[in-house]
Amino acid sequence: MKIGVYICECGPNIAEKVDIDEVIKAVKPLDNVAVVERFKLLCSQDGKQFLADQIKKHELTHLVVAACSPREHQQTFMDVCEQEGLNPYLFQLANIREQCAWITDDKKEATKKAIRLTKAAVARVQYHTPLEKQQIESNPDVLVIGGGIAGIQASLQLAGPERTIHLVEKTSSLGGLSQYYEKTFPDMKPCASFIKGLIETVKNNPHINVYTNTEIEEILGFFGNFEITVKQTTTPEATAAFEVGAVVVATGATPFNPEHISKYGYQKIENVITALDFEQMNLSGKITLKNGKPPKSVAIIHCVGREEKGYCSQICCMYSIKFIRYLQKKVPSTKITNFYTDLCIPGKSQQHFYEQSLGNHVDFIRMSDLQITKQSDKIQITYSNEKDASKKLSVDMVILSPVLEPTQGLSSIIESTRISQGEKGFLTEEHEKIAPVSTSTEGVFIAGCSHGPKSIEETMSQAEAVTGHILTSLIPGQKIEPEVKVSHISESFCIGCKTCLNVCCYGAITFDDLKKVSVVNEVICRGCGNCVAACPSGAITLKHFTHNQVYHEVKEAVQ
Amino acid sequence: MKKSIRETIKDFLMKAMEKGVFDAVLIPMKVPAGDSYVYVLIKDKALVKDADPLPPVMSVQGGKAVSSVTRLGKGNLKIAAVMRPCEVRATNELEKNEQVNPENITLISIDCPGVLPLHDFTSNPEEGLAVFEQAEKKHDDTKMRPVCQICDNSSLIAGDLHIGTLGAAKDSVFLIAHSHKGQEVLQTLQLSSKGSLASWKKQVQEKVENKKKQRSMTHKQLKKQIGGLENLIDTFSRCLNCHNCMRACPVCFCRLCYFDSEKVKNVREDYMQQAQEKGTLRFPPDTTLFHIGRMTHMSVSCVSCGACEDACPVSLPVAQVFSMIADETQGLFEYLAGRNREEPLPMKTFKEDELHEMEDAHD
Amino acid sequence: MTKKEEFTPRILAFLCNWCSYAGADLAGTSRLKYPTSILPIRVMCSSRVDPLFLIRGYLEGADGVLVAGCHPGDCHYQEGNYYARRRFAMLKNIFESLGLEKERLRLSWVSASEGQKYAKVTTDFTNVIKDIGENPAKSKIFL
Amino acid sequence: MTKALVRKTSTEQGLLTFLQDLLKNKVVSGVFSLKVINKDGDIAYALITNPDDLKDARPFYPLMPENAGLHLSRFTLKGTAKQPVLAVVKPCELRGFVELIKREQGNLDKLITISATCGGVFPIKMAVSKDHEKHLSKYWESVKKGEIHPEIRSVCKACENFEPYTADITVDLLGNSKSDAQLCMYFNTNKGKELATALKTTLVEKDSDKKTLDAIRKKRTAEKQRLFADIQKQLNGIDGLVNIFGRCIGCHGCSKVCPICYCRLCEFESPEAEYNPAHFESEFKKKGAMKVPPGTLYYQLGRLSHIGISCVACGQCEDVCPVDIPVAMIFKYVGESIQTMFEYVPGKNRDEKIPLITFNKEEFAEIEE
Repeated sequence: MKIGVYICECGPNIAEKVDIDEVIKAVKPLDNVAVVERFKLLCSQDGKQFLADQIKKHELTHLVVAACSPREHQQTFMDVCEQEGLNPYLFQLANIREQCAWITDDKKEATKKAIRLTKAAVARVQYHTPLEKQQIESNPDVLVIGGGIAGIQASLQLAGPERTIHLVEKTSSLGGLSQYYEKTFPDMKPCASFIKGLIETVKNNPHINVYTNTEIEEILGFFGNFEITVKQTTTPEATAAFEVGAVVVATGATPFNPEHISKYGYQKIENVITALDFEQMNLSGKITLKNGKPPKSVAIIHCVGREEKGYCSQICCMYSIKFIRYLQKKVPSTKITNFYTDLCIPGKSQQHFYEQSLGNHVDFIRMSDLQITKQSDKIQITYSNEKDASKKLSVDMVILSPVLEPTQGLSSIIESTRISQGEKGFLTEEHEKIAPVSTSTEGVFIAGCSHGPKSIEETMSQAEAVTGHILTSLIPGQKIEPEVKVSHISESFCIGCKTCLNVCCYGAITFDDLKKVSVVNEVICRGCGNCVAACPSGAITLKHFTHNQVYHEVKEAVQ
Repeated sequence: MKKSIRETIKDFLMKAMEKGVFDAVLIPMKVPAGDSYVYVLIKDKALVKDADPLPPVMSVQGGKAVSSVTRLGKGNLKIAAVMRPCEVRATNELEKNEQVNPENITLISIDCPGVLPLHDFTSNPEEGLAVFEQAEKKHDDTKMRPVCQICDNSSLIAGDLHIGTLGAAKDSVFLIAHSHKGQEVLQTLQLSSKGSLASWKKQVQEKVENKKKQRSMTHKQLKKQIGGLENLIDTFSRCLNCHNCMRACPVCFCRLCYFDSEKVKNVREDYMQQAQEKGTLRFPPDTTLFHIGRMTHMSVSCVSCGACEDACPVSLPVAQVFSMIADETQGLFEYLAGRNREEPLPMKTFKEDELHEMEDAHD
Repeated sequence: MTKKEEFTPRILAFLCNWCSYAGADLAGTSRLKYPTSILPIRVMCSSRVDPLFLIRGYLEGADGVLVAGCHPGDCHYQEGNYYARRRFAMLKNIFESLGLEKERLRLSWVSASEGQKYAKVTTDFTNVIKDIGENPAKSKIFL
Repeated sequence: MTKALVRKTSTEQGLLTFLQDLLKNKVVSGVFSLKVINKDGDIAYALITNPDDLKDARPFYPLMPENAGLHLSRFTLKGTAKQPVLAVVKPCELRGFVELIKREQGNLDKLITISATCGGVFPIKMAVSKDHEKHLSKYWESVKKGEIHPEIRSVCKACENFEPYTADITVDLLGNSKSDAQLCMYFNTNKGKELATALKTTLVEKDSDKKTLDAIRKKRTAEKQRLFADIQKQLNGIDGLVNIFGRCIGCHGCSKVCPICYCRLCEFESPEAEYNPAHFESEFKKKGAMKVPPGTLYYQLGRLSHIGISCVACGQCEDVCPVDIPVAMIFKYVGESIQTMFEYVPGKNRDEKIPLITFNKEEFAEIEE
């Protein structure tokens, strides 16, 4: 074994804070250390060249660099190793900058610590073993679940001569909710007609297979190689099976049904309708009461179901304001009163849109304890505002603007993909900030309202984010390289207690019922090491973080 | 008075460390609680004072100790291992099985007065010490472990250096080199053996002879007592299957004992069938299998050190039984476990012209 | 007191790669000062920290052991830190029951943006350790 | 009210007859119980299929040669169960088995369990010289009175879980003054009741004597607190540990007999746990010397961290320790403290997850500093 140890001066950064010669003196005598040298800037072109030459010159079997954080230049130095035919995993980086040189003004102390850290790295590297990147064939095709705006957008962007998209829609038609919207807010651009156009392009796209009246039966496998079974709900039932490399869950959301909340009088009182009813009426061209007359006065009730569901859908206010525009256009003289609990008008152009919609026929009332009752041929609204209680207002028409709730019946998808559902029933992203459209299962993404109530604008950008992910990670004809530093279970030591299965949150471990031992699927494993610490038999090793590697680093550090 | 013999031995060791003959010594030492002795590897000369080359018990067999220090490599330190003859022999057997790297180890044995049963000592250390001191003085081993009482190799030299106490003048010992390594040690310390060993040899011979008698007598009785399947099963039926004997045994070096492995575990209905054949099945069924099986695995290497019996929670006469079997199996191949490092393990070699008495007469 | 000054503890810090190690780096890049007694050991997730590492570290003579990971709910690997927390709680309890100074063990959640917190945690942990004094296991032969 | 079988006969005789009837009528094919196994009268576990052999069975004999949980695990682990078997075991053995089942090391298919309120057992080392036999009559007296016999093992004296938790049938033994004139068995589960139905035995409605049992529990608790106080005194920091475990010879016998140590190869016997020469040399830098074989204390602490959470305090480890380290009491003491922290009683409830394979997002906020 011939270990080369190289200490980076990092310009003045390390050189001025650490007595590098002392470090060299301490490391030289260690067993198996063939050479110890300092260099002004190892991450520079010269630096990399220098390392490369050293590896050749001394026929090094292992490399240790004492420099900056592994988060800075680990990859840089691993690449150097690879070029020189030294397995990059026979390398260890000691962080003597961020966590040593920069944390104290006491040069002596910094030097002592630098020595400890470098020795620890040398001790650790001796237990490193070469690891080989494995490559697996991958299928570039994609399954998109949900034919709403998110699903359609993703499908259109992904589909191509080398990538077939399987677009699965539960209902009989594509388009989802937005196909009923005449216009979008805040720009009041045509929506329904636009969606129609999209649906046509989807249908005409030879690389998109559309399955309507179809549900997901099962999703097996892992990123790059999923096996899908779908079931047609039409009679006679038929199932189809195909393979894809990634899955996009765009199952959308549905408006909350106010029927069961008596105070709104929905389905009991004439001319009390929901936002969706109103969109459809508006789309049909005429806004009228049951009796065919245009409404003289309309009340729009915001925040319907917000209390019951416990969240604000952040779009109800906006589409309610859009309704004002519909009304102003189609029944200009009508009096419009908006009842809200909190007004939610986020974003760069929404405020402007709101202000434009105000006018002498438009009122906004912040209300509480609202009650809707029938009053001869009119509808009476009883409410309290900031000042006084039980005020009354009678109108011809009431539009209820309900919150959005997650689509039901996702269990088969959730179970077979092992993605998780938040307490409100929306799908959970892998990480709110750093991975908002990925899920805990690699290769399974979420877009649109399945992830939470969203405007069309946000839905579109999520769909695009997902496409970006897939286009860059699932390239036709290219193999995928799964994580190398994964867990491995020794068949001879495993006693089959399934402890590891219980703690693994990626479903990366399966049980071999014949041999009664656990087995890691190295393609699914993310290499966190949870199972390793959980296994009492010490039957599991996490590659590159084995017991001995960590232990000897520890031992040398506290020496 | 024997106390000072201990001092003599320790002075020798410390001197050797000063001269750099050894960097470290592997030697027994009393534990802080004072209720037992364990092996300690000492680098700091001063600590040798607290060691005891001839402790009253053998809690860990020295062969195991040497193995755990050198199994993974010779290391950079020259180590002197001070042990009893049976421990040196175990070390040699382990070397033959690649469990010991002898390169940097000097094996030093001492005339052995025997040791007390471990359990007796730990349950009452003060008394134990007194008893042992007396026993040493009077050369009376009736209080020692049964297997020590029938040990005919208590002065056998199988290491590099031997310390003879029998027949030595007050406070002095015989230093007997038994290998090139041993001679070098004596030379560098200018202790090249001139004096005659006659008095030592004489006493050793006497001791060995009457031990041999005792040994064969005891074995005869034992054979009566446990001979035959019935008796054998009865003797071992009290066994708790804790396998402490195997774990304490220096020459049972397997990482996972065959009898702890999956191989001995059957499917449920097999156990039922076995039970139904006999009406009753003692559970687990393989206690006797374990002991007989272990004999086939290690009896040719058994050094009759008695560690197994010390470790047995139900005081089965394991060591005595195994010493009896060992004499038989080793006799077959004119082999004595650990006597000689060069001697190949009987099971790793063969002679074309041997054991014909075992085969049917060919005609 | 002077005795206390002389003694520079050796404190192992098991840091998860995604949050706490990044947090520690941030402390450095923001040039925050904290004791050099901290010896970082990088692991991918706090859930990789086998209680045996802590036990061994302690028996090898570490004066203190810090385990730091992502905040609950923020684990890069979903739930790893919840398991880490349970294992840590158990080990700490074992230490307490055995009359070993449980103050030598510490668990802390440090995010990638909490350089400040990291510096603070390490500083006052070091002071705690200085008060307890050296790890007696260092000098024990019969371990 | 529970279903109970009451018969005018000594508990032991009544139970044996019951077992015999079950075997004779092929309700079960085998009975797993303690039994006299040789002419010296040694006691061990046996799988009995011949009704006549039951005369030598000693169902609740106050010795625990091995933890039956281990045996039941080995018996049920492989293959499918065809013939029903009934096992007569002690409460802690049953709890050990349940912990093993949670670790996929056994199952309850066609396995019916009988247990009894337990008066504790003698140290196995006593049985070597048969010393325990002269205490037997006194022992059964104290069991009837629900007292703690002075000669039983300390862990038994300190045991508050003497009432079986998951047994199909519970024999009323401890604190049952009428036990040698009357057999009383409680049928806790359908599995148990089916046996009675098969034998056409009529069951009565009866409740176990909670008051007596609580009184006994109080005594045990008091004794436990005393013993815990003792052990706590000894366990004062590293010096205490060195004093207690210094004489450990590293035979790992404690793990071999432990019903929870179910690993094929113990982590502490694996290659990863071996010490290389460099290790010794670095130890010298610190101490100038070190114990050989090394890592005995590391092993004990490590084993605590592995099985402390599930320790059923059956006392086997202490029984077999060649150097009489109070392992069982230490593991009970530390184990209970962890178990309380997770509100977990090992072996009490089959459906309860082992705390270390699950978590609760809201817990232990205080532990993070």
